[in-house]
Amino acid sequence: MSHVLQEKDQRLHTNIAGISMNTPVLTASGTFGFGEEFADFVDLSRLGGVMVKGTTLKPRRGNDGVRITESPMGMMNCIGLENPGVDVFLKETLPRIEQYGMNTIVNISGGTVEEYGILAEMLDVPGVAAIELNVSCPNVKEGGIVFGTDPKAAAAVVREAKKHTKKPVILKLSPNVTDIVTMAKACEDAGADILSLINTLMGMEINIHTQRPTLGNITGGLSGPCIKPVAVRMVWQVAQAVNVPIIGMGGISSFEDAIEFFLAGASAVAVGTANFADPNVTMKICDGIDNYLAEHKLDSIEQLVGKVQID
Amino acid sequence: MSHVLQEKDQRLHTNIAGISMNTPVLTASGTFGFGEEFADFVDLSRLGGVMVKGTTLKPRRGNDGVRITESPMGMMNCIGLENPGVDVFLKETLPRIEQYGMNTIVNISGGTVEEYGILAEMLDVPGVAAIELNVSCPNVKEGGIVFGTDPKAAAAVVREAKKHTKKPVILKLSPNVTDIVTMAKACEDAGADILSLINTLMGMEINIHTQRPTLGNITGGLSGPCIKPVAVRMVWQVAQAVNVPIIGMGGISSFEDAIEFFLAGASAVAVGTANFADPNVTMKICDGIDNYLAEHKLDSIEQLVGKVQID
Amino acid sequence: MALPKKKVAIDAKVISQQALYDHVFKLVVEAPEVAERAEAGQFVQLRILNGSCLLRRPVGIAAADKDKGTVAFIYRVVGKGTTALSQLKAGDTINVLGPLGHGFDIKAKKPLIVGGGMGLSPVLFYAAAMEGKADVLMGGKTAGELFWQDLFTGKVQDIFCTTDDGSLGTKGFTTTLLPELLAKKDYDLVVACGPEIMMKGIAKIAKEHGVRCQVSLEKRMGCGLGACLSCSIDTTDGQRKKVCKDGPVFEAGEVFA
Amino acid sequence: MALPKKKVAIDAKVISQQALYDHVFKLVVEAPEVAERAEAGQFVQLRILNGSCLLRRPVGIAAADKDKGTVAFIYRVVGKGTTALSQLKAGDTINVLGPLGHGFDIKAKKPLIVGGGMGLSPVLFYAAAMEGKADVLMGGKTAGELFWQDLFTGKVQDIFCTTDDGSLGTKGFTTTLLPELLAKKDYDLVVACGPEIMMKGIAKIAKEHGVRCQVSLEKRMGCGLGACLSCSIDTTDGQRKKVCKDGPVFEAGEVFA
Ligand SMILES: Cc1cc2nc3c(=O)[nH]c(=O)nc-3n(C[C@H](O)[C@H](O)[C@H](O)COP(=O)(O)OP(=O)(O)OC[C@H]3O[C@@H](n4cnc5c(N)ncnc54)[C@H](O)[C@@H]3O)c2cc1C
Ligand SMILES: Cc1cc2nc3c(=O)[nH]c(=O)nc-3n(C[C@H](O)[C@H](O)[C@H](O)COP(=O)(O)OP(=O)(O)OC[C@H]3O[C@@H](n4cnc5c(N)ncnc54)[C@H](O)[C@@H]3O)c2cc1C
Ligand SMILES: Cc1cc2nc3c(=O)[nH]c(=O)nc-3n(C[C@H](O)[C@H](O)[C@H](O)COP(=O)(O)O)c2cc1C
Ligand SMILES: Cc1cc2nc3c(=O)[nH]c(=O)nc-3n(C[C@H](O)[C@H](O)[C@H](O)COP(=O)(O)O)c2cc1C
Ligand code: FES
Ligand code: FES
Repeated sequence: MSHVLQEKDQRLHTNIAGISMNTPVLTASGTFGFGEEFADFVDLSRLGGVMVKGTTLKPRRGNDGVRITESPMGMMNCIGLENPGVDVFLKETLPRIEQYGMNTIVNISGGTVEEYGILAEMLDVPGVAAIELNVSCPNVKEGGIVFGTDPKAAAAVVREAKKHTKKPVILKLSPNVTDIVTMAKACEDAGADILSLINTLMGMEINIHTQRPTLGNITGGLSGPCIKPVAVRMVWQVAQAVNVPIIGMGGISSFEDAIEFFLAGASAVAVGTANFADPNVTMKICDGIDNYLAEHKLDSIEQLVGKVQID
Repeated sequence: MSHVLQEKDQRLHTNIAGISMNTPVLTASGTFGFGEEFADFVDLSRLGGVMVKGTTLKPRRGNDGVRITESPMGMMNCIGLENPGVDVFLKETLPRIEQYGMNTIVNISGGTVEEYGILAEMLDVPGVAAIELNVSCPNVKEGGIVFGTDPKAAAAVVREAKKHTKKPVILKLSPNVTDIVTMAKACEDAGADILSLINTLMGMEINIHTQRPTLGNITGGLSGPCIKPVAVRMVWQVAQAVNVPIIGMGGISSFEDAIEFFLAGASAVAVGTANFADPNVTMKICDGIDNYLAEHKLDSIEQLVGKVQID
Repeated sequence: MALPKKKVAIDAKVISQQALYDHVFKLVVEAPEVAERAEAGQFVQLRILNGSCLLRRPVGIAAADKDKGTVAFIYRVVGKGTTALSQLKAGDTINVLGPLGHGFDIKAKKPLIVGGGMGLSPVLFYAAAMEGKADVLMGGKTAGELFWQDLFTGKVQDIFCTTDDGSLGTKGFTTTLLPELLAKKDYDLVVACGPEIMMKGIAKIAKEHGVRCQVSLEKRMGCGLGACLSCSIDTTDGQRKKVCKDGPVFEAGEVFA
Repeated sequence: MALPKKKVAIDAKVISQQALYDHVFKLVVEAPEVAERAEAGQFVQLRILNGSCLLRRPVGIAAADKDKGTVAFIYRVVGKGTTALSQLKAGDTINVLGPLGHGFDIKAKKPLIVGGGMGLSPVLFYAAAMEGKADVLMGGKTAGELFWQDLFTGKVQDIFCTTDDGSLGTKGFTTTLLPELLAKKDYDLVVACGPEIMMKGIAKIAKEHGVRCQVSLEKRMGCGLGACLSCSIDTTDGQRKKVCKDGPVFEAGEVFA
């Protein structure tokens, strides 16, 4: 997974919880497949990492009916964790995507605390750069959301995963909580190496012609530029309360957006929904960050992290 | 405050917790002043009510620095409850606006539970149609937000207000919570006559040129179309759990948006941010709802409330 | 990764925008990289940059001219995205992502194209690709809706029409006339595109006549690249497939029981 | 409520859009209801309907022609709203909300207008309203920035210029020349519009010379109607006022200590 760092990206190289990243720009789980789908548009090895599709122990069919809908400067999805299961991932997907030389971060969801442990252990293999615990996906009825809104449950998931893997463990926080800081601290205390935030906000759309919910699962996860203000606020709050690095995400679609997250306290960022509008957007974001660093006479992204000035 | 109901609005007339409304379209607190500022554009008596600016016991200066900023399909504000205080409201404002023949709903904020009681009692006067308890304004450091995120505290505020006024009491819910339903039920149990939701989501913007927060108060309340999916979802969740009527709001800028809220379970709607883009928008929304009812052969808004079909 | 790219995302210049019928437009753009790669039945994702559309909009490729480097789309205005699309003028720019998905089988010897509504657009490309070997059976509510006749003329051998009101061709649906055509002629493939209910009926009739059938499906799309799983469908063997990547063209038996 | 309306919100037809200087444009729209009501120093809120701007954008009224029913604005392109504004062409429509706020005192006998940058736009209207009675003192970085000279010619008696680099008129700022002008001439009012720091300096000098001074402030705005309290400022007597409703024109002593 090592590869030659491009000359131009000297400034962008970073290291987060032991994960060496050519750039601090990753792609968010569920929006970028396994990376390979974007190989025509993106130099995958230039990304800080690809957070692959949510993976579960057993294959999952996901939700029926309409799965996405557009909202003002956003979209809602209720994919419902469709995935072929961890066995297929390990046997078929992982060997296939190794050629791209990218950091593969596996996003996992479990129905029980134990399942997170089992998944973490199964994925403790070469070719996996880190494990991201999805405790916040709002689309799965059993389990999922409970872990994401209860600090004790989230902490238990982190501990279980840490017990079963030597890979860095990332806990992905849900924004659908009263107090994101308490959630973050609980997960840090439980041993999370990195926190990523935010997952989607829970939303709903009603089709006024059919008088039914648009989405097959009634509600869906809201993502895209519309949620950026909430994401920046939460990253800023969490950054002040914890010492572990943060991967910030939520509505990032330009380098300016990314800079906002760095200033707020994110050590790296992930791009989700914006990949749909422009499959090449991550590369443009890398270039833009590099220019910004140059203009501000900074030689590394670290010099920007958390540097928002509050009077 | 009674006035002739316009012929065309027969279908739109409604009655919520004893408040007779010519139309189910109100204006949201803080976005419509005392109504009078919009008199050149809106037939104020045609509105279901004007939820006037947040009022406190003592005058308040509000926040310093930049108070609003635009975000993707939204805006953030940190006005910080600037208002002349309840005495000035009662002595100067209320007599002045009575001429408009509208339902004046006074939005109040207290620093303590007792303050809500005092305010409720002071406002138990002719000319005030109802009292809306703002326990969710995210811009005030003391008090405010705590009441809005703790079901027991919110319930205490409701009880105190009910004890001191015979007017209908509306509790305005904050969306910045893990479990909106628990909040809603606690307030219903405490005697709230109406629930209104949602207040703003807490957001933040960082100016990447100055590397400082854009807003004087660092964070601000996010409103506008971008939050509509979250608002519709919460109205729908709450409508299923409570029996009191709901005034739905959050991102409404067209009659289609309003219909979504009625279907989700709101008995009336309030328009906020959209008034800035089009000061006449509430009248257009009334007309649009009326057409929709006619097209669907319904003779009252009640026939639409909560009628979203879930398979 | 120096593999040849199968898909591109490029800013394409609008060559022409033409109203074909009520709310139906034909848009021609200059996109040589797409024209070069395009196969009949594939689609593109158009990025409509007026601030109000976050997601791209999928449209089938109606024609591709490799020499001129142009690609054509025929679409109906149904919502805000297609409304904005219809406002583009020659000289404007639009970003085209594609070509996406898999096309129809062009190795057939004597295919019958069956289409209705906007479904007639991707099969127009197929007719052209088959260089006059195909026949087309088109259905519409009234004669007016079958403005498509002119577009297919010269690209197919025979054109059969059905209208709901009998104002042109056979009164009824495409499914009314199809059994007769399959019985009479020696088709080795039915290629269907249109409303799902129509395609289901056609697939059933084709099966009864022992003729292979391909259908082109529609599902709301996010990425168009097989990454987001927005466009999942069930296959008859219990699998999930993606319309954007595994389709939009499927063997009828794969998707209709 | 049959009171005569003081403000309107109307769809106005764009009459012309003209580049005046780098990034500076003049937009003329047909809005008789606004032209009729407009006073020098007032502003409007423009609704930019390209989907990306939720809030209106405030701009001062640079001219109002009651006979022709037109209103003019002069603005600098600084962000997405003004960029979209600059793309409007004759025949397009834009919604204009106004006139808003209070204007300058037009009962002065011999006013001196002092302006810099875009601040010269609302005072251009004031110059016209004063029918040649006013003088203007304008400041800019270089001669080029003082393209405003042409606009003021014929509307004022004397034009005084200062430039940071001395390429036109006095080298320095408006505050460099102001004391001399106030000492020499018999002004009964100074009307200032420009960067806040400039206006503060001017107000101070005017005060020292015992000449009344009005300034025009800017603050980010939501409603423009005095309803949302986005544009609150502190007055010297410890009150809060609204730029949109109580201003944008204030007596200098009201807002600068
Ligand atoms: C593979 C494929 C090929 C297509 N080819 C054509 C074509 O050649 N000509 C043509 O006229 N139409 C075609 N469509 C349908 C076209 O994509 C929709 O009509 C269009 O997306 C509607 O967008 P809108 O913004 O105008 O409508 P809106 O209703 O405002 O769209 C709102 C949302 O719904 C989605 N949406 C709504 N209807 C559809 C739909 N039927 N399919 C996919 N997404 C939808 C949009 O993507 C958007 O997210 C095709 C669809 C697919 C999936
Ligand atoms: C009363 C008044 C009169 C004005 N008259 C003129 C004029 O005649 N000519 C002219 O060129 N400019 C004038 N301005 C400034 C003009 O309103 C801003 O330049 C413009 O709003 C910037 O919008 P944007 O979308 O291009 O910039 P963006 O930076 O994209 O705007 C982002 C946000 O910041 C707000 N904003 C940014 N700068 C300002 C500002 N200076 N004032 C108010 N809001 C701001 C916008 O409303 C928006 O919410 C005036 C401002 C006020 C308050
Ligand atoms: C279609 C779609 C599918 C998603 N699937 C997952 C998932 O499987 N696991 C997960 O943790 N997050 C998932 N997310 C959330 C994203 O990873 C990300 O947290 C969120 O979309 C916010 O970022 P954005 O606004 O840039 O999209 C999904 C988002 C979208 C839009
Ligand atoms: C400028 C501004 C000021 C507001 N002030 C108050 C307030 O004083 N009290 C209150 O309860 N809500 C206040 N709100 C919240 C609105 O009443 C409303 O709940 C929220 O904006 C969502 O509706 P919208 O998206 O239609 O604006 C304010 C909102 C804005 C934009
Ligand atoms: S649209 Fe994303 S997988 Fe098909
Ligand atoms: S802009 Fe709303 S009060 Fe001034």
